[in-house]
Amino acid sequence: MQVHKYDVVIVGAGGAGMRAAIESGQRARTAVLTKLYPTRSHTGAAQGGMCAALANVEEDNWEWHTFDTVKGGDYLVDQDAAEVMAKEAIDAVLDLEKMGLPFNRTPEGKIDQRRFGGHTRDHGKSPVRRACYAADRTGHMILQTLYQNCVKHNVEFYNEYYVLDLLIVEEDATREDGSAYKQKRVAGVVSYDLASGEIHVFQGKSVVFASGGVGKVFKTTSNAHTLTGDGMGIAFRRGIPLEDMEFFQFHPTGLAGLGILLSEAARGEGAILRNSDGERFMERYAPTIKDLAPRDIVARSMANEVREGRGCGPNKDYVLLDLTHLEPAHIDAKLPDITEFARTYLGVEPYTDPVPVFPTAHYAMGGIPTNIKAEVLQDNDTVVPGLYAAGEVACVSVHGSNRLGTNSLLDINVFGKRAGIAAAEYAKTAEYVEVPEDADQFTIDLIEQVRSANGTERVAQLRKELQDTMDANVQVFRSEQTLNETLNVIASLRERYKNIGIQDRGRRFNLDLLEAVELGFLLDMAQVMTVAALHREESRGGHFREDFPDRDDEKFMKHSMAYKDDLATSESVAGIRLETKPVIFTRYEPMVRKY
Amino acid sequence: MSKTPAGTLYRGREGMWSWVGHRVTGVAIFFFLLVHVLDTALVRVSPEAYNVVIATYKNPFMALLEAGLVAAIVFHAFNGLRVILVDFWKKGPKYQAQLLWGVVGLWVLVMVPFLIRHLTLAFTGGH
Amino acid sequence: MTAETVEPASKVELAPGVGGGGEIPSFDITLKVRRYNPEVSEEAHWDDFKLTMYGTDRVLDALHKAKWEHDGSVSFRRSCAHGVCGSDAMRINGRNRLACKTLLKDLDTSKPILVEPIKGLPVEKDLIVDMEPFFQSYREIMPFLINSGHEPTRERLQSAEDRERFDDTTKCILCAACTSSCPVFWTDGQYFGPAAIVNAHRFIFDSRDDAGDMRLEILNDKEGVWRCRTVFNCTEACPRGIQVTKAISEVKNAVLNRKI
Amino acid sequence: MAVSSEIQAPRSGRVAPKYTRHGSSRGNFEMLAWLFMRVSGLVLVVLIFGHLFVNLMVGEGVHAIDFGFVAGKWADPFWQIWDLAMLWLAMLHGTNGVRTIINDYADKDGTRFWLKTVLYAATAVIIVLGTLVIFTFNPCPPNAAAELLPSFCPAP
Ligand SMILES: Cc1cc2nc3c(=O)[nH]c(=O)nc-3n(C[C@H](O)[C@H](O)[C@H](O)COP(=O)(O)OP(=O)(O)OC[C@H]3O[C@@H](n4cnc5c(N)ncnc54)[C@H](O)[C@@H]3O)c2cc1C
Ligand code: HEM
Ligand code: SF4
Ligand code: F3S
Ligand code: FES
Repeated sequence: MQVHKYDVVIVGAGGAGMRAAIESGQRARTAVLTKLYPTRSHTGAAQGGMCAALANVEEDNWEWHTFDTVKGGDYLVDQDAAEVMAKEAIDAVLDLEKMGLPFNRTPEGKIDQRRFGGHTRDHGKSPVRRACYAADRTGHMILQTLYQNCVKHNVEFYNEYYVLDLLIVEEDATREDGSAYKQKRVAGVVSYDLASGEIHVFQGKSVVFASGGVGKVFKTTSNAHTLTGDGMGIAFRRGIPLEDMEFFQFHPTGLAGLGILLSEAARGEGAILRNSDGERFMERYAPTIKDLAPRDIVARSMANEVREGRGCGPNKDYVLLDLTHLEPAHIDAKLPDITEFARTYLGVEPYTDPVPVFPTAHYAMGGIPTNIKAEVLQDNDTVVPGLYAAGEVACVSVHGSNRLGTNSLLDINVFGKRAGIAAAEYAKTAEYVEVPEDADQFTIDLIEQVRSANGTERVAQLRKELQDTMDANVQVFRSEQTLNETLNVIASLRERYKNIGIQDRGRRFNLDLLEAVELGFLLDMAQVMTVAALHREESRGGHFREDFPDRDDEKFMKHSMAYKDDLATSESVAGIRLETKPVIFTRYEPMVRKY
Repeated sequence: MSKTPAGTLYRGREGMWSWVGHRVTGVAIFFFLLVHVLDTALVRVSPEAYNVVIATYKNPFMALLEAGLVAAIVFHAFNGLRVILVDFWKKGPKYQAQLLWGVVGLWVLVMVPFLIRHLTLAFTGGH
Repeated sequence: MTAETVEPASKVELAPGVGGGGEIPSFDITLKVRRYNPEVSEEAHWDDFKLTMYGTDRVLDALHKAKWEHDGSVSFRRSCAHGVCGSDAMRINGRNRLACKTLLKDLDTSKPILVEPIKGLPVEKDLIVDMEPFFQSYREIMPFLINSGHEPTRERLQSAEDRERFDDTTKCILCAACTSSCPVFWTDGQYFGPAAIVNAHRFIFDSRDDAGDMRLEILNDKEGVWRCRTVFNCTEACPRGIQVTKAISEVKNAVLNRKI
Repeated sequence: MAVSSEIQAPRSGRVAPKYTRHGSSRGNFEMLAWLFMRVSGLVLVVLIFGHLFVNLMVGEGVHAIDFGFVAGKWADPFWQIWDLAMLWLAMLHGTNGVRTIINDYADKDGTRFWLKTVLYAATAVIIVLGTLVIFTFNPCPPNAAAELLPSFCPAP
């Protein structure tokens, strides 16, 4: 067993992981494990912007930002977390600027800001310019800038090391009220070196999970091939609950058929959605802010137009994003990359022709539950000492049931930083938790089992079937019937997964093997998502149940918590236990959400 | 580590092929220059020696070689100017391909009259 | 979904057939992949895959199809699938491209499509090369903002023009398509390479940075900017459309102007 | 706890030896060489095109070249300087160009060293020889046949 000892071990080198590494690397011995070269992380795909109430171009303050976040998340947001995020947003942006991020500038030389869906002045009066941006490659610039600063601070990266297990030790403990429980403690992680096929154990006093999202459970998605929910899956398998997994965001403007994202910035800059009759249909659904309504509403409106027969194209299965009334020079200056996507991938010239778009699976609101210090929770309020999570893998929850555009790049910076500092501070005083004797056995078995798998099922085929059913049944519209159907499909896919075969039996860069391992995580996560969706019999934010089209605060103003529990069943699925967790309110009472 | 498999030839474009041309012509001219200085140095030995050697330049075969050499020098010279423009003119990098076609054009413009005169002289044999 | 029926005020006439449409054509291709796996053999060889593909498919889709339906051991890196992460630079029909940005219909599909690893870096397996030498050069040019002045409480100001000055080189995704297309880099791998220079350029011309001189000194090395012979392969290869040779040229002139 | 076997350094930073740069070259030699290529190139355009034109195009072209022709030119200090400049610039320019090419393609340090030694030696010989020839040249060598000499030579 190869054991590396570090104070802090960070899993993932996207925005959240590297932001944490910059803080932790300066305070404690830190290793960053990442399955991709850091600059390949999907944070780099983010386009539109990162919001903060800088008030550089018009009046704004963090309190309005908090309100928008809470309302945008359909009141399922933990308001203490939203306050922290909105308050610290300003420093988060300024930090990045000082690290060298080349934001676009106002004529006075300040950081420029633009509009984004759901961000308003004075509690919904009108759209506000709050998103700081660098053309339409804000995420790219954030990722590059963070990587640059990691290079500056000599952060130790282990590139192409797949973390496949989390080492958790359980101790008997008693609560204040005298009841007994198992306290989880973290000892480290187990990783698989892609280049050599070796297993390495990383012992750490603190471990930070920042491994990003799980978009690949869907077929049409803006997410990278590598976003397979590993972090969530690993934690889940080790008994950490997953919070609010039923909430997945579908971004309105994915390139039709491909899922590649056209940023909301396009609508921020004035683009308009039209149906086959040429109507600006958003005027029907969100009369005040129209095309700039939050994503869940726009995505649903689009799906609705298509359902009612006003879709475009040969199969009437998409709508159009119209930029033709904008000046080409303006488009070039503000949206160069995304217009290029339209040209490259669909052969549409956005200057003169509207672009075919349809909602695409985009962002997991749910994830590993944490508090505002980024500490991971093993239940509603017990912290796992030394274990942290930040970014898309985590659920703080600042996004509630629907994330506002630009709040994620903010999330990764605010909570990434918090996680980094907290992990390093914790490591200063804490002792190592001993690594169990056969800590790597589980991973070795997992790998060897897949490596020798010679069944008849193809991984790619199973994955495709999973993605197809998720797209058809667990997308913008869901119902008891579609969800149950999905659970059946997943159950049969799980059976077939036991009979997979792979062709590459080598040790060096065995990606065939890894795709099979990743499929295991995808199946787990799809199941958790579907069970959680079935459980929530209401419609809220990104989760829309046709059989329960209204929000039901009475029964469901709470987070869902899914546990792996071999003895439990929920919604007739063995091994998953669903519980709930109260939502934290500070200043905003739930209201009807209208735009 | 592995040895890099040779693979196919890289399919460059104007920039790459002009560089290949520049390099090849540069070396060719260099070697010619070595010889040329040596033969010219014969003027120090005796007029007879020089004239004997120089006379060999005057047969048609050498005339062709000489034409090739001039072609090389002219290309190298014009492309050298193009490289200088790419380095120092703000718009040079943008128009490098067009500049290359300019080089080729000029090269033809110079070479055609030169060849006509040079080859007629060579084959009609002066004197 | 409940919707109030407000008639959209802004309705436009759409031209017929607008926004694409029609059947997506399908066609057959032969994908020729250069295979190399030292665990099996020290020799590289070519494998042919006959595939039916569609008009919107990219080379990456073809590689996936080959891997997922024919031979699972075909190995290549990829992540974002739309040209922003820089994982899948490879040599396609003899030129460096991102597989995810190269549409099959833009290639000559009547002939086999050749896919090879990028040149000049050690091949690890199939299309995967060792990127460490590449990142080493990147790290050496100090790719981070260095500002010795006082930390302002707010953002540092920068005019829109000053910001524009280095915009082009901020687009780099470190895919190595440029460096591995450069004949000078192929020779001995010692040349810093265009990508490192592009990233130095991004800071040298950033008005907020104070360490331009240090970077210019680093690139004044014998393996630095002067090894560039303006071959332009880098510029042609860059999937982000960065004017790489121009950036190198600007750095050369900056070194010159500082010295003379 | 299980004893850990050898702990490997992270892969980041492990660079194949071929690619590591040994020390940096101080000074501006490469820059000056680069600049010299351009400046000398510009001057050479004039010198070489002039040279070619006079030697190959004017009058009978290549047929006119003989001892008399050369001697006639070098009697004039203008052509002496012209050819001298051309010799030096072209040789230095060409030598530096070939040096670059050797640096590019010779992969062993030893080969590189020897090739360059030969190159510099050849260059030195040629430049010295050429210079001597131009300056010590006597257009009317004492015991040569008169018809080979330029017309301005005094009859022997
Ligand atoms: C197309 C697109 C556009 C977007 N635009 C915006 C926007 O404009 N504004 C906004 O606020 N948000 C936007 N988002 C959302 C936002 O970009 C992401 O949610 C955010 O970047 C996630 O960052 P992260 O650090 O959590 O994860 P990622 O950046 O995805 O990084 C994940 C990291 O984890 C590593 N990893 C994963 N699994 C493992 C494992 N098993 N072992 C080791 N390492 C592992 C990966 O290598 C990677 O380094 C967008 C998202 C997409 C897809
Ligand atoms: C006629 C006018 C000439 C001009 C304008 C010219 C210009 C140039 C320039 C600008 C370069 C640098 C190319 C680069 O850095 O990429 C160069 C390279 C070179 N030149 Fe010349 N040159 C001329 C004549 C000559 C002559 C007479 C010789 C031979 C003695 C010669 C041999 C070379 C060689 C060998 C190179 C190196 C090529 C390489 O590195 O690829 N050149 N020339
Ligand atoms: S400059 Fe272009 S080709 Fe080179 S690494 Fe950057 S993005 Fe890739
Ligand atoms: S290909 Fe190479 S030589 Fe210069 S212009 Fe590009 S770096
Ligand atoms: S897969 Fe990301 S650039 Fe091609």
